[in-house]
Amino acid sequence: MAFFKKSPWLLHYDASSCNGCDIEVLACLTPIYDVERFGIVNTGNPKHADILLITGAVNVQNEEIVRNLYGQMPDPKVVVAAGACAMSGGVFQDSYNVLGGIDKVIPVDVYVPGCAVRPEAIIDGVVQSLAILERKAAELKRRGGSGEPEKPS
Amino acid sequence: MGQRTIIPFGPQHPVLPEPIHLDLVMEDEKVVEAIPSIGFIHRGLEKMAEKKDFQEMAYIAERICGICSFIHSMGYCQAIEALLKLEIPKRAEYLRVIWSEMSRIHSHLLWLGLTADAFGFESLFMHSWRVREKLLDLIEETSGGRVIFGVCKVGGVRRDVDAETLRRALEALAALEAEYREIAGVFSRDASVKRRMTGIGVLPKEDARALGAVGPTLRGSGVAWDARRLQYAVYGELDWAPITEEAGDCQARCLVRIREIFQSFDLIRQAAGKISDGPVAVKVPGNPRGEYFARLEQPRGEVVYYVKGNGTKNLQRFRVRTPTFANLPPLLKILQGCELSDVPVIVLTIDPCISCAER
Amino acid sequence: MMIEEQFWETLDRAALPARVGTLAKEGWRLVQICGSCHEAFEILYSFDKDDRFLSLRVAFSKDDPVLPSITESYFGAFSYENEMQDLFGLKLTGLKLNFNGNFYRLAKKNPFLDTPPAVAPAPGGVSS
Amino acid sequence: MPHLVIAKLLTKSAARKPSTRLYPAEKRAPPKGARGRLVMKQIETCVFCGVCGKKCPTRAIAVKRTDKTWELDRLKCIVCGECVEICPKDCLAMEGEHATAFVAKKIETHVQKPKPAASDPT
Repeated sequence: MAFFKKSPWLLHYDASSCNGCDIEVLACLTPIYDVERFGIVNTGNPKHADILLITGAVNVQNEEIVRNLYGQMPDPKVVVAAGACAMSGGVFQDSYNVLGGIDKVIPVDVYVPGCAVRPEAIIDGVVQSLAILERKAAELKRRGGSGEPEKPS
Repeated sequence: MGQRTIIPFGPQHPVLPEPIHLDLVMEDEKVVEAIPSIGFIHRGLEKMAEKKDFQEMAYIAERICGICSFIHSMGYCQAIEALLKLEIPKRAEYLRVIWSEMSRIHSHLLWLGLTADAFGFESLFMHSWRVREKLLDLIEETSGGRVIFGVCKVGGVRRDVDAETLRRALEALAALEAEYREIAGVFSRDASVKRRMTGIGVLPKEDARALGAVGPTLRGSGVAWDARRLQYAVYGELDWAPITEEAGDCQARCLVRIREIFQSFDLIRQAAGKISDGPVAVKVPGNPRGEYFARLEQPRGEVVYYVKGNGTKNLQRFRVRTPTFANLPPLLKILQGCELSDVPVIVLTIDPCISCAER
Repeated sequence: MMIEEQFWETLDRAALPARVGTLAKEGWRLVQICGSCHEAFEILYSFDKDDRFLSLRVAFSKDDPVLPSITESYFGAFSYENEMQDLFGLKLTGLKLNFNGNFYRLAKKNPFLDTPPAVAPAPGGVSS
Repeated sequence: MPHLVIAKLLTKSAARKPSTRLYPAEKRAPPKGARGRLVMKQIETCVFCGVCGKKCPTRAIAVKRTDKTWELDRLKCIVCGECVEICPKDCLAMEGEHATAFVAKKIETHVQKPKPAASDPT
């Protein structure tokens, strides 16, 4: 496994998930899986975060918050959608109150399948997102970006 | 009288694994009133019963919540089985009890960890979750899933556990219990834990009853109500009694859960000793007709499933009253008069499960 | 398999607060409130005392979606009643903690009001 | 001493080797019967009855009889295993290994090759 140039910080948000994926995300932080050995830190502040890990199918009330969190994160940033609900709405896709998938609200870079996702799968997803993060960082550098959040047009 | 300020708490907050929003009306450091606003996880799954096949609904019922997943599907299936007057095999009933007790241990261990995290005892958090992972391995070995078991269906269970696996699981559980005993000792005896929980967030017995508290929140206030007393599945054949504590504070609610984990270990052993051979599922005859309230005991308290069928494959109405929904009014009562710095611990001691509450 | 014996009572909505008040005095615990709406509104109130499970059934027409609140006797009922207000468009009178239809913010107003297979919402709907 | 209750636990765990599973480096074999991912085991025997698609709670499976294709939308699959149980020809299987993360959305398509018509002597 390649070394990362940076220690990516991660922000987890539960957007109308059933908790199954959320406790697996938490399990990643605890001794058995321990993502901190990759330098990954779970932060509560979107302005500190590089990776946004979202679970759940997003409902109307959560939509704005997801947008807010995404908007507050500095560039480069990566979005990981974990679990069937976050990818497509899962079992709740037919429900009246569910938008069905994070990519209906913000652009998603990595999809992690499973219901509920296994911690191993989350680690896989985060590792994949790191490559994307580095590519985005290089792209940003080339364009001479400052890492400031993009202004909404 | 000091000046009043409103502090918004949540939905995205480091101490909250799930989004809930509370408006805390403060007078200096004291909380005068707490007003919840929920709906962040409302998925409207009760309505889905009108569109989905009643057998398929078991999967959706299981995903009401990922922590108490198994008992949700079990409760839904029991409600439908009562409408169909379906007698399910004894072995399936025993397996359901074993799995639901496993899920109770896993949920309580999860809670112990989160609470330790809320009062800043990081190493205790890590130890609780380390032990919990071993239980999850057992759950995966017996049911095939880590948190979403996916084994319960209308008419029984979807897979059998062979004698060898069951024997190994019991051995592993015994080892687990020894490890858990050490952690439980820290929670019940450590001075810093006591300081954060004793006398904090007191819910008197009368209030607990009047506000409709359920589960450890109710039993921590000295009321011996446990829905397992209704003797659903095979709880009538096992030897156990509801666990209560008198104090009604955070410590009492914590102790109830600590002792319930030991009780669950014992119940699994009893059930595994009494289990008999046989089939694990029966064929489902026809469609449900009539109405019924099924009541079960979740890790968080009593859960009520109301099903109403009209003889078609879709239910007319499916309603779940989850324990957290019933525990919200008591929570608001406990929060009144507490200090702002105690809010996270108090919120956690009712073991809020927001995705349950909002469905 | 144990099938629990459950008791039912049907009553008029005007008689509800008084009956619930008596139950509260007798020490019954409020278990749940369940609304449903098909041809008419049907609200079920369930109580529990000494392992006895009692449900009150209150039914009334869809044209008159008004219901007296029971928060006077059981304060804990506010969450159920606010939920019904949002999901069914009911109007609760005398509700002690009233979110005025903002308990849930939903994609669709009063989603439980229309019954399948009727897909189209009733013209006019229910005003907030 | 109530302050040192955790001391025993900490000394023990300091003496023990770390309980961390070094995931990408060391992979744990999933237990027998674990539900990790749904795979099409043998498309050759599939009769395209479509029962799997009908039973799927999330409609993740699409079966096209005319094109002889079987499609799985992994974005929707909730790995319940209902389709594996129902399949009359035992074409589907549930593997213990979890499905890995992916970057681009795609639908997994399996096409049955047309059978050689003349070569069958029976």
